[in-house]
Amino acid sequence: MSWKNRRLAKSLWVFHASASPCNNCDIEILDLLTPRYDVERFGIKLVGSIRHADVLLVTGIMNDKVAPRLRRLYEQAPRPVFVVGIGACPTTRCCFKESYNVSPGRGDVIPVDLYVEGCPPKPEAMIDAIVKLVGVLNG
Amino acid sequence: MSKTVVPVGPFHPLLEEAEFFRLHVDGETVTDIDVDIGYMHRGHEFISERKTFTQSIFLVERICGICSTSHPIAFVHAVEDVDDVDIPIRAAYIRTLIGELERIHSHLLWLGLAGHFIGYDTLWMWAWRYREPILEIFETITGNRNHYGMMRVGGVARDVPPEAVPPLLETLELVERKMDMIAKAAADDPVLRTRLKGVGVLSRQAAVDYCAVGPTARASGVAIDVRKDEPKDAYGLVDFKVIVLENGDVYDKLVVRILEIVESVKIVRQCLERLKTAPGPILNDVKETSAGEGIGRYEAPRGEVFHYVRTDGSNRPLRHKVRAPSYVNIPTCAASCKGIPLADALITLASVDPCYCCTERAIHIVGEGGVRAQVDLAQLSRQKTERLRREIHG
Amino acid sequence: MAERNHFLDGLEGKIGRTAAKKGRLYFEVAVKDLHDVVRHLFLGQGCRLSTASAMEMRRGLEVLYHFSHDATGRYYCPRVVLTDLEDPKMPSIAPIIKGAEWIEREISELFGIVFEGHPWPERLLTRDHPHPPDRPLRLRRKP
Amino acid sequence: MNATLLFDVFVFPGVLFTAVLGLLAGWLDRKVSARFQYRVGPPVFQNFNDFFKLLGKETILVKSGVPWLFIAAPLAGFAVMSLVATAVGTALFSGRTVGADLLVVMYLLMFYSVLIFLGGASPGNVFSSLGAGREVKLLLADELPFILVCLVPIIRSGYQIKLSAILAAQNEHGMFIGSVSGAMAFVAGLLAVQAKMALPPFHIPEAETELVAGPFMEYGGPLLAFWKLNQFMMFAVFPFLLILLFWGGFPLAGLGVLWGVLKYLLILVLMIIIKNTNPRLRTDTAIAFFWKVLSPLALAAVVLAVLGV
Repeated sequence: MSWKNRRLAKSLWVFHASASPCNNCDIEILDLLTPRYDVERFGIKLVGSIRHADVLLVTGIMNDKVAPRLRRLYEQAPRPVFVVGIGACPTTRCCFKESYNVSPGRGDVIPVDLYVEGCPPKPEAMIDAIVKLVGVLNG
Repeated sequence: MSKTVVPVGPFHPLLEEAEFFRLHVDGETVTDIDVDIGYMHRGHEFISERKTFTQSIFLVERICGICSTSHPIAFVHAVEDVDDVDIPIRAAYIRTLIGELERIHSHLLWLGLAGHFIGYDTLWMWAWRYREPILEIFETITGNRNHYGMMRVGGVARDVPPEAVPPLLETLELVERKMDMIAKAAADDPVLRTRLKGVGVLSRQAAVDYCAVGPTARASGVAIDVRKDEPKDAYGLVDFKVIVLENGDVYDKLVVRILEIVESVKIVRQCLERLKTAPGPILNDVKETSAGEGIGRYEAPRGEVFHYVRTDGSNRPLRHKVRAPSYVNIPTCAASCKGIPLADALITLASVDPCYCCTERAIHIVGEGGVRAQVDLAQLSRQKTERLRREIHG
Repeated sequence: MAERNHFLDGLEGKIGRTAAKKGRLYFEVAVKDLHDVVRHLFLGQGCRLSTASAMEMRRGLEVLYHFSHDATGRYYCPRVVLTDLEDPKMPSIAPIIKGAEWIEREISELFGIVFEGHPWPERLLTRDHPHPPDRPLRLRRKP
Repeated sequence: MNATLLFDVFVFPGVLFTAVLGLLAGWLDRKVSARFQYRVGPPVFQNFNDFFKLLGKETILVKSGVPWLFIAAPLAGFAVMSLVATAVGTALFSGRTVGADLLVVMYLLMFYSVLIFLGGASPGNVFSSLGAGREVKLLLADELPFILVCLVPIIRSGYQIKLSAILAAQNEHGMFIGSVSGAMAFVAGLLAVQAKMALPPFHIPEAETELVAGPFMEYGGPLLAFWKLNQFMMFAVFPFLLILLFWGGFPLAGLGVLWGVLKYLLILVLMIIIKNTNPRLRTDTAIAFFWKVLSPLALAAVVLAVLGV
C-alpha cells in the first residue's frame, strides 16, 4: 500500500470548491500556483473536474444553500480523496457564527481531514499543510 | 439541436466563488441567461446590527476578500457622515494610499484571471507575479496581505513611519516598470485583440439603464468616478485622470483597468511623498454618534460601494444597508451576453470582474424551527437535479 | 440651498418633509407620486439609482430610494412610507429603471412588500434554497 | 518473423519506447512552459507519478451514459496511438515498412479524434457532449490542411505512399524541406499538428475554464490515465512523423543520431513556444484560420510540388 501512497503523495491533483467564503482564501489558493509560491514543484495541479481530483479544497462557511451541493460534490470524487478546510471559516465560521443562513451544528456537511488556520492563511502556511498531508501519506 | 441549458456553476473553474448561471444555448450562441445567486451570503447586515461600529469594521472587511478595504472605508464614511466628522490630514493620506494600492492589486488580479479565462496562462502568471510586491507593501504597512484592519471611525488605526517610506518607493518603481511590459503584452497583442475586440459589447444606453458603475460603465463612455464626483479623504489633494473609453467591449474594459493601474501608481507615489512631511495625529476619536442617517460611498476597484447607516444615538447601527458594485454590474450581462457564442459569453461574464460575495451580504433571521434534519436537505436537492436533468434531456 | 430647490422645482406638490445635509437631500414622497418623482430624477435630471433600502419603523414600512447625481456628487433620497403592515403594496419602478429589478426582488423577499408591475417577481437570494425563511427582516412586532 | 514484429510493436518504436519518450517530452513541455511563466515547474518523473497514481484510483461509471463505450474509447485510443507509433517508428529508425503506409497513418490519426468524440459523448454530461461536439469541429477544421500537407511528400517522392519509400527518396534527392514546396508544407504541417494534439491556441475541446475538462470530464482513475498517456504519446509520434515526411529520417548510426535528436527537440520547442504565446481561439476563428489561411498555403505547396519546384 505504501508504494501507491507514495505515488499519490507526489502528484496531488487539487479541486477547489468555494462554499460561500469571502473569496480571499480562494485568491490565496490561486496565489499558490503563481511564480512566487509555485506548488507545481510538488506535482500539485489545479484540475477543472471533480473526477480528476485527489484533494478537495473547501473554503467558506458552507451556508444552507450550498451545503447539499457540496455534499453531492464530495460523493462524486473518486476515492481516495482528502478534504482540506482552508481558512478560519470552515473551522469556526469566525465572525459569521451568528449568521442566519447556517443552521447550528453543521459540522457534518463533509468530513474534513485537514484544517488550515488563518484569515486568510498565508501561502507559506498552506504549503506547510500540504507537506504535513504528504507526510501522513508517506506513513 | 434542442435548446440545451449549460449550467455554469455552482462549482466551475471559471468562477472562484459558487455561482449558478443557466445559459440557455441554441447551438453555440447564448439566447438567455438566468443568474441564480445566493450561495455566498452570510448575512452581514444582520450581524452588524449586533456589533458596535468598531467591531463592525472587521466584519465589513470580510464582505469581500479582494476589495477588503473598500467596504470599511465606505462604512466609515457613512458613520462620519452622520455628524460630518472631519479626519486629520495624515489619516486622509494613509486611507487614500491603502485604497489605491488595493486598486492596483485588484486590477492586476483581474488582468491575470482574464488571461487565464481565455487560455493565456503566461499573462496570468506575469500579472500575478508583479502583484506579489504590492502585497508585500501591504504586509509592511498593515501586517497582513489582505484584511488590513486599518480603518477606524474618524481616522486610521496604524501610522506609516517616515523611515518605512523609501523601500516602498523602490518596490513601486519596480512595479511601474513591469506594468509597461504587461500593458504591452496585453494591449498590443494581436491575437488577444482579435479575441476580445467587439466581444460582449455593453452600449452606453444599457450601462445607464442598468445603472452600471466603475470600469464597466467607464468602458462604455459613462464618465462616473466617486473620486472625482465627491472627493473625500485625500482625493481632493492629489491629481489624477479618470479614464473613460467609448465602445464598451471586453477589450476596452481591459484597457481601462490597465490605465487605471498606471494612474493609481501615480496617486500612491504622491501620497507616499506627502506622508514623509505631513505632521499630526492619525485619529480623531469619536466618542458617540447622534441619531440620524449617513451615506458613505467609495470608488472600489469594481465601482461605487454604497453604505447607508441609520443610528439611534447608541453605538450600534439601527440599520446598515450595503450595496456592492457587482450588485448592479452583474445584471448588465443580460444586455451584453445575449446572442453571442458560448466562449464569448463566459469571458463577458468575467469581464465585469464580478465579486459575488459582495453582492450577497443580505440578511435573514433564522426561522423558529430547530435544527434542520439532514435528510430533507439532500432530498430537496435531488428533486432539483431530477428537474434539471429532465429539462436538459427534455 | 436655493440651487437644490431649483433641482426639484418640477415636483412642487409632491415633496413632503425634507431634511438636507452636506451633499444629501432626503425628502418624503407619497406612494402615488413615486413614478413621477423617479421619472423626473432618472430621466429628467439623469440621476443614477444607487440602491433602495427598506426598514420597519413604528409608523410603517419605509422604503428609501438613493439617487446619485454624479455630475455634482450629491445624493437625492425620496422616502416612501407604507402604513399597511399586513399586506404592503408598492408600484414597481423596474419598468422605468432596469437596474432596479434585483433590489426590488430582494426587498420583496425580505420584507414581503409586493411590487406591482415588476417584470419577474421571483425570489433573488433564496431561490432553490432548501428552507427559505419567510419575510425574515420584519421585526416580528405584532401590529 | 512475428518475434521481431512483436518486439517492434511492444518494445522499441512501439508502446514502451513511445510511452516513455512521450512522458519525458510532456515533462519537457511542462517545464519549459513553467520557465516561460517564471515558475520552477514539476520534477522530471512527474508525469510517471501522475500516470501510476491515476492507475491506483477508483473508476466511476456514469449511470446515464453508455458504459461499454465509455471504457472502450480510451483503450482503443491507446491501441491506435501505439499502432501509429510502430508504423512511423519502424520506418524512421530501421527503414523497414511494417505493413503500414502513409494513408493508414492518416486514417488512424483521424480515427483517434473520432474516439475522443465517442469518449466525450458516451456519458450523458452536458459539458462533455459540448466538448465532444467541439472536438469534431476542430477535426473538421484541421483535417483538410493535414491531408494536403501529407500529399506533398507523396508527390515529391514519385507518388510513393510507403513510408520507407518516401524516406529512401529523400536520401537520394535530399530532404524535402530543402525545396520551396517542402518548406511551405512543413510550416502548414506544424500548425495542423498543433491542432491535432489540441495544444493551445487550438485547445478548444478541452478549454478548462469554459467546458470544465471537455470530453475528458467524466473520466477518472485508470481511464483518465490512458487518455493522458495517449496525449503524451502524441508528443513523440507527431514530431517523428514530421521528421520522416520532411526532414529525411533519423539514422541510428554515429553522428546521425545527434542530428536526429536535434531535429526532434527543435520541433518540440517550436510547439511549446507557439503554445505559450497565444490565447485560445474561438471555434469559428480557428476554423476560419484553417480554411482561409492554412489550406491555401498547403494547396500552393501541393501545386509547387507537382511542378517539381
